[in-house]
Amino acid sequence: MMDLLNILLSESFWAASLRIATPLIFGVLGALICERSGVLNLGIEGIFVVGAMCGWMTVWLGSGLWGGVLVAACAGALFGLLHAILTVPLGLSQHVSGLGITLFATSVSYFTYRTALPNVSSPPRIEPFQALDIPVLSDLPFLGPVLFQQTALTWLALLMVLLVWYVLQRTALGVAIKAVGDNPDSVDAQGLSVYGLRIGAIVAGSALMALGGAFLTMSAFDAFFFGMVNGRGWVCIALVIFASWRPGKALFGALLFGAFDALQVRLQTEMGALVPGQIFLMAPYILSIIALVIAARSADYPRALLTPWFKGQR
Amino acid sequence: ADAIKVAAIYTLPVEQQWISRIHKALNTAAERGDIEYVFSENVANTDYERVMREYAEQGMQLIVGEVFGLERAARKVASDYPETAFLMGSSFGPVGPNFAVFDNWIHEPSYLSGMIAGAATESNLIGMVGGYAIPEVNRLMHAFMDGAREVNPDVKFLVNFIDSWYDPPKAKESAFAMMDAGADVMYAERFGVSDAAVERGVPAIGNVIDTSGDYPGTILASAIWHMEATIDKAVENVAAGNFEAIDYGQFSFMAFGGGSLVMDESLIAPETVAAVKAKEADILGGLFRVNVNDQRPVSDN
Amino acid sequence: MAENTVLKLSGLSKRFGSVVANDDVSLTLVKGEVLALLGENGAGKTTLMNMLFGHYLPDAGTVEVADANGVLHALPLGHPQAALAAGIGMVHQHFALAENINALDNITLGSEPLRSLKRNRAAARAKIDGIIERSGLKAPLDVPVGQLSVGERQRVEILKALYRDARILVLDEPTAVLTPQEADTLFSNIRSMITDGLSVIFISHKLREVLEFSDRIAVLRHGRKVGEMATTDADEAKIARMMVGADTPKVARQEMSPGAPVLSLKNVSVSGRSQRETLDNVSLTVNANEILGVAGISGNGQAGLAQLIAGLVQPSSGTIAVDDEDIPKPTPSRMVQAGVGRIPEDRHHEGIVGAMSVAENMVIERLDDPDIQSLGLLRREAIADNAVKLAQAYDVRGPGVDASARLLSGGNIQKLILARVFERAPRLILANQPTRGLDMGAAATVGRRLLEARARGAGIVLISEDLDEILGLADRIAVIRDGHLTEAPTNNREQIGLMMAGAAA
Amino acid sequence: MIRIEPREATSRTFSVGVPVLSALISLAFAAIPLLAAGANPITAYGEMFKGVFGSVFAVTEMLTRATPLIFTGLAAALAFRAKLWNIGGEGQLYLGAMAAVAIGSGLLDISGILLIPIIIVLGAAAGAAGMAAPTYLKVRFGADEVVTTLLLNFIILIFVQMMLEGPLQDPMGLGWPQSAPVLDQGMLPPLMDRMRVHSGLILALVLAGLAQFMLARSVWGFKLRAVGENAAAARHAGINVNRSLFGVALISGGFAGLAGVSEVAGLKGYLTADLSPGFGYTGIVVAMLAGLSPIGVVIAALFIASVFVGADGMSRAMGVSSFLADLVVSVSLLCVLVGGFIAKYRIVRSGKAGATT
Ligand SMILES: Nc1ncnc2c1ncn2[C@@H]1O[C@H](COP(=O)(O)OP(=O)(O)OP(=O)(O)O)[C@@H](O)[C@H]1O
Ligand SMILES: Nc1ncnc2c1ncn2[C@@H]1O[C@H](COP(=O)(O)OP(=O)(O)OP(=O)(O)O)[C@@H](O)[C@H]1O
Ligand SMILES: [Mg+2]
Ligand SMILES: [Mg+2]
Repeated sequence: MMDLLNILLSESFWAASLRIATPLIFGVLGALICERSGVLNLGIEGIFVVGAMCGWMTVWLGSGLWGGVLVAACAGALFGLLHAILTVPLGLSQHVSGLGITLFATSVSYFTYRTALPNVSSPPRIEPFQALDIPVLSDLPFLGPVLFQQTALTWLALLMVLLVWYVLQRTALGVAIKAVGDNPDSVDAQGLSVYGLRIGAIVAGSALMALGGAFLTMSAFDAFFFGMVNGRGWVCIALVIFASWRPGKALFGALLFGAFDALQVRLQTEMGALVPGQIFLMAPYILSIIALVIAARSADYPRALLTPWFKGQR
Repeated sequence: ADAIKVAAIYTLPVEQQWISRIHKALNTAAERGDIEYVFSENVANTDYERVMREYAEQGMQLIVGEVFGLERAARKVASDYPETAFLMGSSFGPVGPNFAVFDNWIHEPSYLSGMIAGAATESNLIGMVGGYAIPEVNRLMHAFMDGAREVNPDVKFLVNFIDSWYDPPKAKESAFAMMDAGADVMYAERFGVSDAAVERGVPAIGNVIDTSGDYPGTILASAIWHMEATIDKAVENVAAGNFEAIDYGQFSFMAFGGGSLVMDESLIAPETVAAVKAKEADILGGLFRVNVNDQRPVSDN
Repeated sequence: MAENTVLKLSGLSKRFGSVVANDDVSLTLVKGEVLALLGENGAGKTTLMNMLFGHYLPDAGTVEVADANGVLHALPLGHPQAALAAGIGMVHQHFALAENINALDNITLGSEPLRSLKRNRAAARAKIDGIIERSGLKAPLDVPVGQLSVGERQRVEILKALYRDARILVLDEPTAVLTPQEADTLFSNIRSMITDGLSVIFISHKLREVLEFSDRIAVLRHGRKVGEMATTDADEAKIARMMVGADTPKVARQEMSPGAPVLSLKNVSVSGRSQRETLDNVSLTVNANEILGVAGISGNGQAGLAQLIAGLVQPSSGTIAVDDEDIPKPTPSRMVQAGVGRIPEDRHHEGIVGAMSVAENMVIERLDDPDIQSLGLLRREAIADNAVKLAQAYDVRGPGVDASARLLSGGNIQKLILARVFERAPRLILANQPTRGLDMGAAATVGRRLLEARARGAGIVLISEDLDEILGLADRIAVIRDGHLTEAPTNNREQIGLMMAGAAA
Repeated sequence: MIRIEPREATSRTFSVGVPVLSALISLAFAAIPLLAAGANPITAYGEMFKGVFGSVFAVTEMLTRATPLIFTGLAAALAFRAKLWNIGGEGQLYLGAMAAVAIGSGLLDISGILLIPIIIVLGAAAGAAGMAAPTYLKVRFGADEVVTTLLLNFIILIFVQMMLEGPLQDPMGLGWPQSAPVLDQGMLPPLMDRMRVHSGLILALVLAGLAQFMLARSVWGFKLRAVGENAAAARHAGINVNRSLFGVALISGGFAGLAGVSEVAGLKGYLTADLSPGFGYTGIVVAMLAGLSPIGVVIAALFIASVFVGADGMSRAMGVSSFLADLVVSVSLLCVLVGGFIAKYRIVRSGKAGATT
């Protein structure tokens, strides 16, 4: 018990939680924007891969780190656009399109990577983002050391939470996105474009998802590996429901999951001899389900989620 | 003689450390002109048998791969194609006439690298992050731990498996957690661990591949696997028409050049280097046998 | 006259597949007038307005709108944005509101540039407050619209249009879900706005309000305009004849003496999630050969009462008995077993499974019946025969009994439900807003069927916000308010209205 | 201005022609990566065809790969019909597989006539239990089943690893995390000598036919459709919505469990943690492509399996990266999706009559 307390009170634990949470923050925000507009984006897992590959590859080809981030976002946006075209004006199954995008994005990334680097034995590395020392903030007690260990991308993720919250809560665009996800007719009747809003939301959301992937290869690690996304995208799909489609709760959910994961590693290390290590690996997922059962009792679905809308039809 | 047609089938991408060693040896043989080499990577377990048959049908003379988890099916395929030579990574034995096996038997250099780690730790706590607790991994970890205990009876280990071959960020987090808990030497079974070690300025021990170039000043030593000895031997036998279903495992032993220890002597105490070299000589001379233990290793406490 | 024309529709046509919804319709609207657009269900009224507003793109025809100087300009078609800019505001038959945002946001939606990083909510609120002041249309601005009553939503819809400075206001069945009082207020508000230069087109099936409030009447039948007249020249019979092309029979009601009780509620309370679903210590008896009308302003517990009788909720206290049999734990199937027939309020949402066939919807309440199934397998011939028989007997018209029920018009959906309910000769019938949105002909059919059931010996609970309907059909009237039920002492329209509003009887 | 309109009636040639055409178009797209990798597309397509239909072996391999997809496709299709979003086919597959090896590898040493049905029933039961739990959480606590089933996939996979390193580990497996093999008499009989295709395929086809029949003709199917299309109306009509949901949850999970049974007891013989290359997820795609019709699931599964097996073989024959196979599958999937749209709707250019400005 003492050990647990020590872990929970240690700065490095919270630093690790935030680090683990960062790609999830990007991903869950991205999924949140898509779903708020009424479209489920199961392409997320593949878009993570694309972001990871493109961001890394760009830097490896000689661009700066932010250039890589930009390319990753654009690549994510591109796959988002494909999903948007299929699901919004064409109104095709969001499930199939999404899973198809995941398969497509993943295989394109892998195929491109392998075709570009046919004979690597050890994946080439780049110089990743370094921890960012922000003067005043890093002097804060406890919080300082937690934040001080984070890279620019984690700061970007936190900034995005604020930005997405602000847009949804305080701007006309945000109101329109929320409205189109609840009742597209309300938006159409006010002269706004349902298609435009939804396509825009999916493209922007997918760009954010890709940043989650880029974090993995440009900050959490410095090379691209097959399979390294390892289900993180799917976790975001779960977290967005846990978060009831709210950015603040999304941050909380991602941090909670990150903390479960960071705790899992530490407990497995210490107690692995007593119980099978897998018990700990399962813990973040089980705890997430429990959290959902307790918290999201009245998950408040965007009412138009999964329902395509065609102009001039009812 | 004509180049031998060789196909390899891997269940993971060729960057995976274990596979990368086979891939490298085959590429080297291909560059020498001994073989024509093709491969399929990331072949799902379900598809493995079909791919084996496809290659056999294509007239491949030697098929290399790994059949952990498909032992039976692979042997069935081999018996259907008696003209084709199969050389497969396997935990089990060979079967006549054409199914030979190998494995990464580099527990010897692992033991030696353990001695270096045991001498290097001041906190007497060594962190080990693994992918899956399979015999191929467990055995090297145990050899490493035995080596460390030999030079430092007080040493303790933290062990963690991430249940993934390919999640460097996760491996990195595990390593951070161990260093938070006091580990001051890391055993880098997976990509990501050495990176964490570099960030914390903690030394690390490499495994299977030599990454000292990537992490100068961090990697004290690595136990390296060389598949060349195995592959060259098999290719030679196929070319000579006398490929046999034997266990090629021994070609991974140090004595055959299949395993070796590289160390960065600038980072290691001279007396440790001397002790390691003496032990190495004992191993090569047959005076010392490293114990083989395939059980899942667990943290001490 | 020409100078005063604010809107001119010329030759508008629209087809949906094989359905000709509008055929060469031309119409003008004069500044400051109230034009009533009439027609049976499916006559094409909504379609015409949707073309005007840009929801639908016409196959042929033009729309011209006058600018502030009275000069007519052609309106780009198919763009609600253009219609809004030209000063057209539309209140949709099916509300076009997002329920997860508040009224203020719904009203201002689309009026601010999406690119801007800040909103001026204070200015918007001030403008809306001004409109509310002038028009008298009050609605809570800061609560998610999902929590508003239909009446409030209706007002938000109108506020939306006025906020955009509409000079032409289209109201598609604005009173279908309003109480008579609410409707009266709405029309007097509209009257006052007309003096400010507004012109109005409104669609309604309620001839009383058409005659009372409109200046001119235009009638559509089967997509074509069949007539226009000044309201002063019109009367009910004339309009009806023009709409249907024939006279409609009046519903005749005979006096009957009530029989034994078929439904008794004793001190029943229902704890609902909202006021509209809550009942507080209600006692009531309905007898055979009797129609009990339940009047009240929407949201006062009608939903709770209906759910209780339908078996969808359980009473938190009190007892419910049908034909003197206590029903301790009501469920929908137990109520059906006990002989209760239910006509739900929301026929699309609760009445039918739109994606399933008409025939299937006709047997959905009797799946355990051995006529319908044997050994768990459906008897398809029996189901088909049943459907053909009922469709004929109840005049359910549409693409056929094998087609999806979704494809039926609202009136025909209601007939389908009536067929399903009456076919089982229920002891008790719950009819919740049974004629809402239906045209005169369809509404008359419903009334006639209810009276037939009463004559046959059924007891009927008729919940309606349409006081005319209740006064026309009910033997006894109870008023529901705040979850309480009070018997109305007289059939006096004014007094019941006062009770509904909460004044002492 | 461009508008999308439903087609009045779809002619037969059209409804067959369009999917075929879109499959062909997807091949044209696939030429891009082929050219990028320096391979001749025409030769490649020849190889691809050979890879699926070129020999009895090729065809049986395609059928072998389609078998689990039929099961997982049915699992998704039935649950989705009731709007129960079972994303957990992958996990339920492993539950079924675990049950099969737990019972079949020696616990019961009885004759095959008894053992095979027991394995099938208990494997299905295990999968069913894996779907019953999330359904309970949904009905009782309102916990969204998309989340719970998705997360359960991860949990179950880790649990499988734990079992394979623990109680289910083959004592003869030299420490490798794999289960003991299913007894010979417990294996689903193969359909052809020397080929992998096994009687699991027959089971899948029979169950698909049965599901189709029950959905259309039984009271159970009626209720299921009603609940899925409009739960409020179904409830109002007296259908016990929760019971229907549980019923279909059990059947859906059961089908997914059977996918695991069929892979273990039909094909592999024992369980490893990499048994399924995502059959559970692909099943969702199969189901949706099939328009949630059980017979359609069979066709869609055969289609996906053909493309994969063909493209995989082709990548080897052409010497391009084997990641090409997944790429070709995903491209054809998206093309067929769009093709299905074109068969149902038409895109109309309109507005000349009305547009004035
Ligand atoms: N989006 C659509 N798709 C197909 N058909 C439509 C569509 N909209 C309207 N229709 C058809 O147009 C006809 C006219 O419908 P409309 O809604 O305009 O009638 P209405 O006069 O408003 O009836 P009500 O009084 O019931 O509101 C209907 O019979 C319907 O068949
Ligand atoms: N989406 C649609 N697609 C095809 N046909 C439709 C569609 N919606 C309605 N219809 C057709 O429209 C006709 C009438 O529908 P509509 O909803 O306009 O009826 P309504 O009488 O206006 O109902 P309500 O009174 O409830 O508004 C039906 O016969 C049906 O064939
Ligand atoms: Mg209508
Ligand atoms: Mg209408």
